[in-house]
Amino acid sequence: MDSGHTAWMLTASALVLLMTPGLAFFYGGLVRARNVISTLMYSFISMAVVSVVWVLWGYSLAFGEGSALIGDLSLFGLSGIGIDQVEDGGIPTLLFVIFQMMFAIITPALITGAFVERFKFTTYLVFLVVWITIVYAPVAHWVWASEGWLFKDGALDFAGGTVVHVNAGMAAVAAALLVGKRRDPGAEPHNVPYVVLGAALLWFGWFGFNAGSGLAADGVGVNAFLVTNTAAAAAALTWGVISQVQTGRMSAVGVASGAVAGLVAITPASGFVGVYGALAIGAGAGVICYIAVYLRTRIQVDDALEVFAVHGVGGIWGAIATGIFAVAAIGGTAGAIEGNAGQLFTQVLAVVATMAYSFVVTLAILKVLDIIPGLGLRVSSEAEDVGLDIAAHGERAFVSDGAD
Amino acid sequence: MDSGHTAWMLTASALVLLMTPGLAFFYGGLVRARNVISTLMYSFISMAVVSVVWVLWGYSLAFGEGSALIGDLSLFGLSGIGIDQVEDGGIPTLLFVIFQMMFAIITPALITGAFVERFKFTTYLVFLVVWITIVYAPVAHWVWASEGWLFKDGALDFAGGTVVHVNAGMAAVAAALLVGKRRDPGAEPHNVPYVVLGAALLWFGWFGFNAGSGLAADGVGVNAFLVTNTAAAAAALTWGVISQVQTGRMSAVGVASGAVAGLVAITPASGFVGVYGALAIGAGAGVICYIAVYLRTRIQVDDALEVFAVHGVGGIWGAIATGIFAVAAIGGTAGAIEGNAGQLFTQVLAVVATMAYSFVVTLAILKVLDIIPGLGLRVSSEAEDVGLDIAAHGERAFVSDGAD
Amino acid sequence: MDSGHTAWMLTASALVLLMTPGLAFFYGGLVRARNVISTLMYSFISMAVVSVVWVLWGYSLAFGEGSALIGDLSLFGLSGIGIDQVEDGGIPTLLFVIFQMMFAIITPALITGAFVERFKFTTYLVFLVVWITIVYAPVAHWVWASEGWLFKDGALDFAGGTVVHVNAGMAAVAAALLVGKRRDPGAEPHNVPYVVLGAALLWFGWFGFNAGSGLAADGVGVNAFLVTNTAAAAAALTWGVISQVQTGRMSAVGVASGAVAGLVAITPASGFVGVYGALAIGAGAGVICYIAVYLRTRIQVDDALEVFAVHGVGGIWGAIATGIFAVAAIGGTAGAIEGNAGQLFTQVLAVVATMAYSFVVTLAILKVLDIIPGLGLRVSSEAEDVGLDIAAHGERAFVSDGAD
Amino acid sequence: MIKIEAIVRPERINSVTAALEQAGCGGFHYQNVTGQGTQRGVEVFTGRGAQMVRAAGSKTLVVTVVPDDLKDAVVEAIIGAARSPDGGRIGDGKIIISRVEDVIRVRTGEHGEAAI
Amino acid sequence: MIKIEAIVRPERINSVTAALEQAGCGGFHYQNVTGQGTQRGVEVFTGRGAQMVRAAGSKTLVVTVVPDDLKDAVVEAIIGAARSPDGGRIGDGKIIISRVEDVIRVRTGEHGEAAI
Amino acid sequence: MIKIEAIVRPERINSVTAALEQAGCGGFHYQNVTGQGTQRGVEVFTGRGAQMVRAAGSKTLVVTVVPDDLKDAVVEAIIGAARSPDGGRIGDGKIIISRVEDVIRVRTGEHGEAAI
Ligand SMILES: Nc1ncnc2c1ncn2[C@@H]1O[C@H](COP(=O)(O)OP(=O)(O)O)[C@@H](O)[C@H]1O
Ligand SMILES: Nc1ncnc2c1ncn2[C@@H]1O[C@H](COP(=O)(O)OP(=O)(O)O)[C@@H](O)[C@H]1O
Ligand SMILES: Nc1ncnc2c1ncn2[C@@H]1O[C@H](COP(=O)(O)OP(=O)(O)O)[C@@H](O)[C@H]1O
Repeated sequence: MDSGHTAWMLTASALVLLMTPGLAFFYGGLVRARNVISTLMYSFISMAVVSVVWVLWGYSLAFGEGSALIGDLSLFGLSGIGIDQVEDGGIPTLLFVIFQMMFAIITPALITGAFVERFKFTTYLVFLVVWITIVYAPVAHWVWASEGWLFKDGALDFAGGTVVHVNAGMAAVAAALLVGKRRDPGAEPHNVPYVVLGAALLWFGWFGFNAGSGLAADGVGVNAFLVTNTAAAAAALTWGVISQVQTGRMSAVGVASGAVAGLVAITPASGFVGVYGALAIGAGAGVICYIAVYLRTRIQVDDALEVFAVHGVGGIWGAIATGIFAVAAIGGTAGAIEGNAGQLFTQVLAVVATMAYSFVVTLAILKVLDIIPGLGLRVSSEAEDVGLDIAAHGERAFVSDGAD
Repeated sequence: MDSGHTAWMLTASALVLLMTPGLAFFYGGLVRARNVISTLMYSFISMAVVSVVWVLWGYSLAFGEGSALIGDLSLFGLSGIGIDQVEDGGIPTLLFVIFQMMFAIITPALITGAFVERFKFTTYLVFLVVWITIVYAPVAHWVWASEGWLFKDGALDFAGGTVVHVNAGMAAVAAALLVGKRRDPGAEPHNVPYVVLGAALLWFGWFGFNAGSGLAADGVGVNAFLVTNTAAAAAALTWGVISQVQTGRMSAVGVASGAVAGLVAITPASGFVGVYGALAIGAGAGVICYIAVYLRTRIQVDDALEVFAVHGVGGIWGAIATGIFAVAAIGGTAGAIEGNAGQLFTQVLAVVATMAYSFVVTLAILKVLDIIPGLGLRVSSEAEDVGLDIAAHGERAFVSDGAD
Repeated sequence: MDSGHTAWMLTASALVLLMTPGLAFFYGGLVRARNVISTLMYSFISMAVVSVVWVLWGYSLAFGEGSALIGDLSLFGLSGIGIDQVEDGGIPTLLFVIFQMMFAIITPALITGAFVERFKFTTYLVFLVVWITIVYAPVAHWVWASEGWLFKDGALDFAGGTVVHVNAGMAAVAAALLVGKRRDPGAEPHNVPYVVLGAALLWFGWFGFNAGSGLAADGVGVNAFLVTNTAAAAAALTWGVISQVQTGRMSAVGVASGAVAGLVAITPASGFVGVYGALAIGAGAGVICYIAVYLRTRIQVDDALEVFAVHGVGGIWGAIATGIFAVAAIGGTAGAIEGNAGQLFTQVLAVVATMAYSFVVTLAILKVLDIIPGLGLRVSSEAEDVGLDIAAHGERAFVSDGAD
Repeated sequence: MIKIEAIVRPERINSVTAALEQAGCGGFHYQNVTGQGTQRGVEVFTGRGAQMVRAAGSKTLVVTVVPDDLKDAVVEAIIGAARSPDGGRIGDGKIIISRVEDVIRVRTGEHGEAAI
Repeated sequence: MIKIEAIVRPERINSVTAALEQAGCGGFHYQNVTGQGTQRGVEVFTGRGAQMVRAAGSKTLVVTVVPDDLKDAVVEAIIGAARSPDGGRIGDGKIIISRVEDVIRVRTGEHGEAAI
Repeated sequence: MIKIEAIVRPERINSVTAALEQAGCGGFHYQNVTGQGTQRGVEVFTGRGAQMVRAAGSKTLVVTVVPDDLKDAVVEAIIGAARSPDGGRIGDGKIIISRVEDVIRVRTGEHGEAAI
């Protein structure tokens, strides 16, 4: 066991855990004041539900032996994994379990941006359990488990651009379609400082997300840290500048969204590209996701917090860009620029497979949840008007002394 | 010196330090808007006061040689501890001093939840110094110093369930009794997002608290990290579900409180139990602390933020549960389930001793502070009505532009 | 490569990155509600702009070979720095690049406290690029690069008291002078909890800032961590007590400012002094910076958030105190108390040189930006009245449901 | 001139202001208030979520000054926009009408209806 | 009908609303305001806590419309609940009484006292 | 007595209250409101900053009750302090004047002008 690698991975796991509250505030600031608690809870409760699912059967389905398509239940309850069992690379196996758990926690939380302000909370709890089990676990198995078919195909996804972001992005589209438009969409974000706080915690936590995905405190991890920061910066700047040029003002929410878009896009690439690649991927993400958001606001699908436009599109761009900018000297695999055009095809394959699977299965899950008596996807129109904080959680976010 | 263990313990220390501001926001969101600064400061100032006390005489009294009951002053001002002095295990002794300091900082901050909205701030500063010196230091010595009598008895308290939580919980009862009820108790939390932010920072920091208590980046630490997260999740979920079933709504404050209850309960056990134990301890904490809160609201003791119901009861449950679920293969000691029923007795002994000592001595300290001219425990009724932010700190938490 | 040192430095880098959002909230809480987004963005955007500048030419100018005065462009785009290149001490060179980048990000963000509520955002973006290039990079080179003339002179600046704080403090004076007074200065902080949150994140992140500046997880780093916490605590307490004695109330903003002042003052000393030195430096910072603020409010220079009084004066005090309290047994260099009075002179020289250079060049930069058509330093008086959130960012920080 | 003060549900404020503009009343101001009436308020948790209490509910108060002849049109407009679907629900709000002596436009100093 | 506007200390609002209900006035709305009068406001810090200034204090404005005959009862109720113990303290507040022409209930369209 | 309600720009509130005190009116209360009129409001972003909408602007409502004879002085004072430099800008605000039947001081129970 290498105490240094273990030390870093313990830290990285904590950092990734913190991303979920970060996301909670990022999303929470973007909704109406009467739905902020509800929006925070969609993310926060994922820490509770998915953590339990993961240690029971989630990890086993994702990383247990099994087939090319999904793991088995041989590791149910982490059975047989002793505290001294070590992965090659030198960290305890249980630490790998922990690190992967944090990814499983945030992925469904990302989806919630599509259906905030109207999704039924109790149904969401069930959705969390089912979605992790039959969507997240298999896709993670495809890409990261040694038996996974995309892993065998040589698809590059260093830290989860496909497994986490493309996956969540497509599920978001399915959810937005089925839940339907809000009665009154297009509100002003109610608390911009929360958005900035959330973006800051995401940026901070993403260092664990990407620089931890090598499972070691080594050169690859350091490079991942550097390109992660670089891409986030380039994307934030790009988005901000476009906003400034187009409107004469630089939206703080826009800059924060740009940073997130850059972080999403560099995720799959962070173990394979250098600084120049990171600048290109980040700047590209800023432009592409800005346009994606712009177009989304012109269609009828109410993906309220632009999950697809930022995480879906950003993830797709990142996966493809990995195939373009990969540097053999860094991650061992060359990209199109270094003459390995074939990699591009593998990348696209992984993205398309994930998109199709995630979209179809998520659609199916929600359709079923919708018709199960007592569940159903959407709150009553009264609850939606009053706001989910009161209706679903019996709380008001902000109470001044006498009046509010 | 092992750079890996040192790296992790530096991180863990920083994480535990962050728990105190986390607690500040957790508590701060639960009080009235006119007392939020005051509530934040009760915690924040502990970082200032206790840090100084600790490096001067606190550490020496807790971990200096001395007797079975308390250390001596041989390490006053950390005298004689060079920067190269190393603990067996491989971290610098000064790092052990730092890590332990963070525990000393948060423990009295926990107590403040009992007397928010009415305790005199200047008196509190004196209380901090005295309480750390004659309550915290001895109890820490009993349990963690090699000469400590409970340590010798083989009481298991991996990360401070007894020293920190049971201790603070009983002190809270003493304080609530002496300070008396608020003029107008039972208010709605004024800022739920602060409560969620605080809970998130506590959850995050708790990884350092528990996974750092093995003083190494090794299998035991990793296991502690895993069971900590698992118990927090199980407890948050349990509390939330009970709230949903009982009221038809899932209180965000309830879920956050459940998470904290689970973190408290797993604290003493985190070095000794596995995932199943963690699930049991967490779920148990959710149920037991929920009931404790429910009962507390029916009595006349105004422990405003439920310090005893969550930290006291949660700590007691955790200490006992450690004796039940301890797995020899993990922490070297077997629990009742593995046939070592005797351990249960030792655990109960440690809890009872701590409760008695903490309650009696805290009561005595406060009684004395109450009669010292110029001090006194409670603010004037006018100050309580206007709110402590204005009265004690000369500040208003939130000021809108023109009007407020 | 040492995985332990690498693990710690990855963590330390993330911690320092988090200080910039911490500063954003610390500053953001101190301004009017109508300028909070603008204030947050001055800091946040520095993460975007400076990160890009740093990897392109900033690092090269600061740490590339070159002369005694400034580096060269040999490392433009970090060219030639492979992921396996290791610094002596055992961390990857790219990790050193990252760690130093975080310092470059926060330094200009510190300056913004001087001109909040009136500085033109687009001009600020240009200022960031220029200032990092011709002020920060050279000064960092002087003090930290092996060819730097102050480095050769043996000036002690462990973690950037001079390079970061004195430098930013003087630039702040220059900016305040040129931008001029706000139309309506001296407002009440609009959100004290943000100030406390910011101070907490700064305190937390500062452990990376100081304990990481030894580039290793070793005794020196541990000592730096300890003295950092001790000085912050002593200063917060001192400031708070003075405020209590002078006004009968203990300002939370004052305590937070004291903590920051202590952190600033210990920064250059953290690798050289022990606990007693830290107590002296911290307490000194509390007194000196409190007086500095008190005096500043009596002059006409509208350094709105007291950048000079806290960071400038605190940094100067810290640099000098390093020369006084340095302990040979810790950092290898003796201070005046240990008989090496000469060190004091070197310290003063470094401070004076930095102050003069920073002030003059910053003044020049701003004068030029002021006259460039389309730029200019100050927003229109209308924009200043309405607030920069609406005027420059097209956003309102807080929106309640119906009315706001 | 008369002053029309309408207490409405916060979630209706956008339709109410839209209706006001349609009714030819382009000037108004509004703010959140806490209100109670036949409707006893909303259920909220106190403490850690163990028990619930009734708290007066959030409402929005819209105020506009209009010439007498606009009165009925404006009242109609507000009712139309503020009443809950299918015949209204308890808590939809009230409209309070009172007389105003004069209105002055700060910018010009104009008095009376010219200032509205 | 008359409109009764009472400016009271925020910490008194709960007792005031309770008193209103007792006095048979179950309908009202309130909100926080900033107020100044004989009481010059509260002392607060500016900047980093080096100096203090006086700022107008926080008050709560309660508004209720009642039938004329309820007027005195309601005023008594408010005074009873809002006045500080032992004879009142500066800053306890004011009650402002004015005439209302009409009240309409949004839900039903009822006019006049029936709508209260 | 009359009630003077002035809607002004939030950034002017300090000068307005100062002017009120100068004009011999030491009692008032104010609060933030959202207002719209000839001025169509401010431009703000929605969503992720891709598009902007007009939102009603922030204003501050100042209320004071004064004896009739103070009316003109107070109105002048408010206009002087609230009007934008060089002849005023759209959105500077309105002053609404209405009659008050009685004022009671909670502390003493005094009625009428004595209570102001
Ligand atoms: N007498 C009153 N004076 C002032 N405001 C009132 C009065 N009665 C009701 N209100 C306001 O109108 C709102 C709705 O009134 P309520 O009686 O609850 O519903 P409804 O008018 O449909 O019966 C209340 O929340 C309160 O804000
Ligand atoms: N002339 C006035 N018009 C409107 N509100 C007033 C007036 N005078 C006082 N107030 C309000 O009443 C509150 C209490 O009044 P104040 O004169 O300070 O105390 P008291 O009425 O006990 O003398 C003030 O804070 C202010 O909000
Ligand atoms: N008829 C009205 N009733 C109530 N408030 C009004 C009315 N007209 C305008 N206001 C308030 O006055 C503010 C300024 O009025 P506006 O017409 O925009 O500017 P101006 O008075 O300079 O033409 C508005 O934002 C609104 O708050």
